[in-house]
Amino acid sequence: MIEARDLRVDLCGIELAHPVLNGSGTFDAIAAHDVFGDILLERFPFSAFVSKTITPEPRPGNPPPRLWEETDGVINSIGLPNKGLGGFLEKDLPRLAALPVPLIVSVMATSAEEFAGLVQAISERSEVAAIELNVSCPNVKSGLVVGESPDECASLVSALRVLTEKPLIVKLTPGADPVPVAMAAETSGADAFSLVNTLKASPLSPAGDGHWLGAVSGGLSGPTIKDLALAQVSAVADAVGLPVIGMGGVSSGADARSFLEAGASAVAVGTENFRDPEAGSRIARELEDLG
Amino acid sequence: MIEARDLRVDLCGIELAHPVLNGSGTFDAIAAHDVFGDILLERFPFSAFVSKTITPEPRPGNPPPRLWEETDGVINSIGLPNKGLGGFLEKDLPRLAALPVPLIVSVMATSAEEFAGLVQAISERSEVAAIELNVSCPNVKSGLVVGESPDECASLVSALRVLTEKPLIVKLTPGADPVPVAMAAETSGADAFSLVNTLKASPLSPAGDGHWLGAVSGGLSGPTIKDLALAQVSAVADAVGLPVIGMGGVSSGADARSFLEAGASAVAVGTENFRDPEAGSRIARELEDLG
Amino acid sequence: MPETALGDYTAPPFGRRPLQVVGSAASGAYRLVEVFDPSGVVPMAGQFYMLSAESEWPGSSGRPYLPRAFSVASVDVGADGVTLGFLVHAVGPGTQRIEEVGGGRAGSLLAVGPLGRGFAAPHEVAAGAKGAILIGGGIGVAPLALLRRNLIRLGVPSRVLLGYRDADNAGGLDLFDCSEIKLATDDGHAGHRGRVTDLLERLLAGDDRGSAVVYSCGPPAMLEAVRVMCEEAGVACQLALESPMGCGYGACFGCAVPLREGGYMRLCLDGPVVDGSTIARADAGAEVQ
Amino acid sequence: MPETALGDYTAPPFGRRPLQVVGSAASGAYRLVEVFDPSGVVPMAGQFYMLSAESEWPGSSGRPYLPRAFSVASVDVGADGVTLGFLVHAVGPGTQRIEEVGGGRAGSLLAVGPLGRGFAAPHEVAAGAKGAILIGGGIGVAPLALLRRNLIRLGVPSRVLLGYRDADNAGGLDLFDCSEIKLATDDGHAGHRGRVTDLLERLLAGDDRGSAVVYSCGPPAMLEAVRVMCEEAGVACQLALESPMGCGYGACFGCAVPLREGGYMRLCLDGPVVDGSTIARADAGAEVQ
Ligand SMILES: Cc1cc2nc3c(=O)[nH]c(=O)nc-3n(C[C@H](O)[C@H](O)[C@H](O)COP(=O)(O)OP(=O)(O)OC[C@H]3O[C@@H](n4cnc5c(N)ncnc54)[C@H](O)[C@@H]3O)c2cc1C
Ligand SMILES: Cc1cc2nc3c(=O)[nH]c(=O)nc-3n(C[C@H](O)[C@H](O)[C@H](O)COP(=O)(O)OP(=O)(O)OC[C@H]3O[C@@H](n4cnc5c(N)ncnc54)[C@H](O)[C@@H]3O)c2cc1C
Ligand SMILES: Cc1cc2nc3c(=O)[nH]c(=O)nc-3n(C[C@H](O)[C@H](O)[C@H](O)COP(=O)(O)O)c2cc1C
Ligand SMILES: Cc1cc2nc3c(=O)[nH]c(=O)nc-3n(C[C@H](O)[C@H](O)[C@H](O)COP(=O)(O)O)c2cc1C
Ligand code: FES
Ligand code: FES
Repeated sequence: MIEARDLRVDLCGIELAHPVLNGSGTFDAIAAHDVFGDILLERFPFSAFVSKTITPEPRPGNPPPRLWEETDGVINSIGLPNKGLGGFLEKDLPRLAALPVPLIVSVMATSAEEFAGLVQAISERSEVAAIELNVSCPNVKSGLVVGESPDECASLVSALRVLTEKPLIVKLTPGADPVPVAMAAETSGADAFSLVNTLKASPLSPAGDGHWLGAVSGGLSGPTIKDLALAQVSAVADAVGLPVIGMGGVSSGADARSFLEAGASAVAVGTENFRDPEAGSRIARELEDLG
Repeated sequence: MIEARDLRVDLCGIELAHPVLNGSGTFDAIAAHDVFGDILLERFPFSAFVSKTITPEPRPGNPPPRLWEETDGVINSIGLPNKGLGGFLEKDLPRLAALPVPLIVSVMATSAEEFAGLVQAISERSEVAAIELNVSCPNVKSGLVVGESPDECASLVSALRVLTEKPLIVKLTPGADPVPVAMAAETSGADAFSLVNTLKASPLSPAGDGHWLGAVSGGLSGPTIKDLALAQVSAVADAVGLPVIGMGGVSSGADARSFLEAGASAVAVGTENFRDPEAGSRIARELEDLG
Repeated sequence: MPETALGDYTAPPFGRRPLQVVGSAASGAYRLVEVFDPSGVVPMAGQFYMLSAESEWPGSSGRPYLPRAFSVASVDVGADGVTLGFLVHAVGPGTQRIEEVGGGRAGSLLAVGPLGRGFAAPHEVAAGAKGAILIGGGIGVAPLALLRRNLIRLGVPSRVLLGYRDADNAGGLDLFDCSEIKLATDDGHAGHRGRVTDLLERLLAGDDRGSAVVYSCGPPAMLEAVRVMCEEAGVACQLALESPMGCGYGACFGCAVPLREGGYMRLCLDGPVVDGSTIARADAGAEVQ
Repeated sequence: MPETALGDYTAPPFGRRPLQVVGSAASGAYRLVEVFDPSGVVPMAGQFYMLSAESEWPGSSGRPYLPRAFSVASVDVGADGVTLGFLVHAVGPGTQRIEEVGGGRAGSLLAVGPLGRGFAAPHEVAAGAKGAILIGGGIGVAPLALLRRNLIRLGVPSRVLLGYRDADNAGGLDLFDCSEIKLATDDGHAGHRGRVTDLLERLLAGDDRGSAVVYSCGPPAMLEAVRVMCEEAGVACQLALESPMGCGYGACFGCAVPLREGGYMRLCLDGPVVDGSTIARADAGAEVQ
């Protein structure tokens, strides 16, 4: 963990040692602990840990191949594999609670009722500092893309607001103009926003025999979406009075600074973690060196 | 022009020698004729020519810099410089009518009334084979992004449909899910769709002193958006019964084939024209060679 | 991670570190690239490293962007650290770039590892098993080279069957220092003309059957043939699988391989070496090569 | 495009064509890269080509993606075609890559051109003008080298003033075959210590004033100083401007330069050589270097 006094951030009352978080689903702190050992806890790369998105029931994820490599980015069709709420609370939460940083739990469901079930159960756990609502995952064939509709999003946030005192972070989707959605969610009681999630894309097989990904479509992430993410982060930060966690292609301190300058209060690192397990602390250090 | 018998396409009754058009605003046939001479007409790279978008009044375009180079792409903030309807009809149309291929005129306005004025005036000209409605340009600060709203788009198309018998091609924006917009436009009388237009993005200056583009934000195009465009083209082609002109990063025959396989009837080449003035015919030839 | 008689699990250093290239030599159609790792962590046979080049990564085509997985093929433990050998078959932009760094240009590779689960000793895989049959195809010979050395050190008898398509796709033979290798090539340029699994079939029909464990690495179709043969013969097998890996340490969930019981494993955590009995098929993951 | 006494406008071949690199030599801190163009089209001084490399474009950083504009610095007309010389100052990924292709590696450059509007003869610019003053800064000396040769051939007297920041940013002097060059350097390593515009100021205060046209190419701030000096002195000037060019033939509208009368020109069509009187400022376009 980095002790950089002037990098400290207050995110909805959560004190962060520096502004660099991980993007949901791009770092498995439990697996990394198993692989690298306790040094992971001593040098934990992020100032808060965002869990992979959990759903009410367990999900196996999508059939392989799940990754396509782009110039400067990746298209993934992972498909939210997770143990489901029960498995998460029982098996993962105790281990995540042992991390040296605040824990943010990302949740997603296909109806307001199911969302409510997730938020209620997680809200009871003192180990959890905040809840992120994934209303935008392009990998799962939910009938409803809440994050693309201001009305849907507002009614979801209103319904969940009364269930928890924990900060509710709404993760916006780049597939629609995020500004009206964010404004509606702000009015309904959201505490913060994170963006961008991945962009829907369908790579074809280089052999010319159809789609590459087992799930046909996936989500584009990495440096290739950075300037697009900056445009959206700056538009949302300008439009709302709430903190924004900016992400999309952050792979250096200079990138992180760009997002902060665009109006974000914190940044998240996603795809760059795959290239460098310590990307989070490197980026925080580079940010500090930039002054 | 390429005489490839099996590449012929019928696009809303317009016969095309091959399926490769240009994207609006990415090839100025008049300038190219001035520069390269009559050989341009003999070896015209596209099977139909799509004009740069014209607006009711003349526009100077945005302040420079207007281009930012990405890995495998470009962000432009050109800002639709054009002579306005009057100047277009008087100065450009006679020269475009002399091209050896059908002419498609792209128009954009900030209200249905202005759109109607454009469509009516152009509809009277027999030199014009079809009209493309640019409802999505991310470079111009119009209050209304018609292409992001099914209702807005449907009412615009209905209003214009009664004014012309020429095919109306709706150019969809990638900034929102294009499927509901396309379905609404189909019901209202559109004849074809073209997509994708550029994606909004805001590059920062590498010197760390703010935004790079004179207009702050621009539109991302080129190979970096290809897989994203393929996802949208295939979704729209699946959802509607009308022909689709696919574009976004097409720079080879293999790319063109990908779009055709995704359900497009024709493809358009944009940014690649900047690298190679003959890109259109090269891509058509490569497509032919692919069989 | 369990310890095995073939080596203890040692956690890799956290993060990505530059390792200096100290050697590079052609090995048939492959290249053996050697790096020096001052951390001194000794990998198990079957483990892998995620490698990328320090510069020109991505290369001229815009790819590679992600690091690439490489099995460790040789280990030389010295006083200051270990020398690790990787056998590289240049099949695409990533492997080409790694080969280039090795091939003359002084430089470093960025590495994360050792990662994943390695091979276990025969008696750990099947009670009573005393010998090993190693069967490799193509670049799949890499982890078997290290396994072979470790088995020799432990005094475990092993037979080695290696198969190649043709001379343009053969290499790594020099890593096996004993002459007891049986070769098979599709084009017949060396050894038996035909599949390396023909050789395995003969062995499994013979005496070794009851007392040996089969260890295999190679193309998916070969691994699947090996898995089925072993299952039918009632012989335990350990297969080193491939799957396109984005991170190598469990972060991306990209390396999914279907489990026999349903669902998927992350191959970078639960593999690359798996017991044949745990998977539905050995050719169901996405092909990497 | 008008014909001028300095050369006729000849349309470039349509499309992008590979031109073989036939020479490459350091020229101070720059490099003169020569290609052979069998089309035989002879460019005018001030015209440019859009160049890219046949391979490794984009380079390792992911850029360049678009071709880059280069003024033609020398022309050698032969029986089978013309040899074109480009003076390259490696300032970023595109210029570096072009320099590399020239620098030893045999290969070709992909070229579109000649493009744009070149310099006109003094009497075409201002009635009665008989002489020329060429003032260049940095890599801006490139088009002036060819202009100088053409003027000599036509018997038009000219004076040459060249300015450089320092030795690391100086080159191309060998392209001027006469000793009548006046130099200025910011660091004083050669010639006058100071701005090259100091030298122009002296000249304009002298006799040449009435009968000369000023031709200039260089960094925006220098061009703007030249423009203002000429305007104040009532001397006509032609300035070769820069602007980031995406295509070079009017397709992208990226190369906008503000006009004095309002609005923008496309520099690739209406320039790069413009009359000083047509623009509001010479440093208002986007800086390329
Ligand atoms: C555990 C493990 C150990 C390994 N050990 C070794 C070893 O010791 N030596 C060795 O040489 N190799 C080894 N490999 C294989 C090696 O990692 C792959 O060959 C390598 O990843 C290929 O990368 P590339 O860039 O060279 O080729 P790629 O371009 O990745 O091509 C490989 C295949 O990927 C597919 N592909 C094409 N385009 C794309 C794209 N855009 N995105 C995704 N996939 C695409 C194609 O089907 C192609 O055939 C190992 C792999 C694993 C998982
Ligand atoms: C008509 C004309 C003639 C020219 N003649 C010559 C000549 O004869 N010889 C010569 O050496 N040069 C010449 N130039 C200049 C040359 O074209 C530029 O120096 C070249 O385009 C720079 O490309 P680069 O890739 O090397 O550098 P770039 O990376 O393009 O850097 C150049 C500048 O562009 C900016 N930049 C940085 N990142 C980006 C980005 N992502 N996108 C866009 N801009 C960015 C920066 O401000 C940087 O300083 C000419 C230019 C013009 C317009
Ligand atoms: C492999 C992968 C898995 C992801 N899984 C999730 C997820 O479970 N929930 C979520 O909200 N976002 C998920 N994302 C999106 C990231 O959190 C992040 O929003 C996005 O990748 C953009 O950031 P980046 O460009 O830094 O990767 C995932 C991204 C990737 C690449
Ligand atoms: C410089 C530039 C100018 C453009 N101008 C227009 C325009 O005037 N009207 C329009 O509908 N699209 C315009 N576009 C979008 C293209 O027509 C096309 O939809 C987009 O660039 C995607 O294709 P590509 O990746 O092949 O460039 C422009 C694109 C570029 C790069
Ligand atoms: S390679 Fe990333 S989870 Fe296995
Ligand atoms: S450089 Fe493209 S229009 Fe001038």
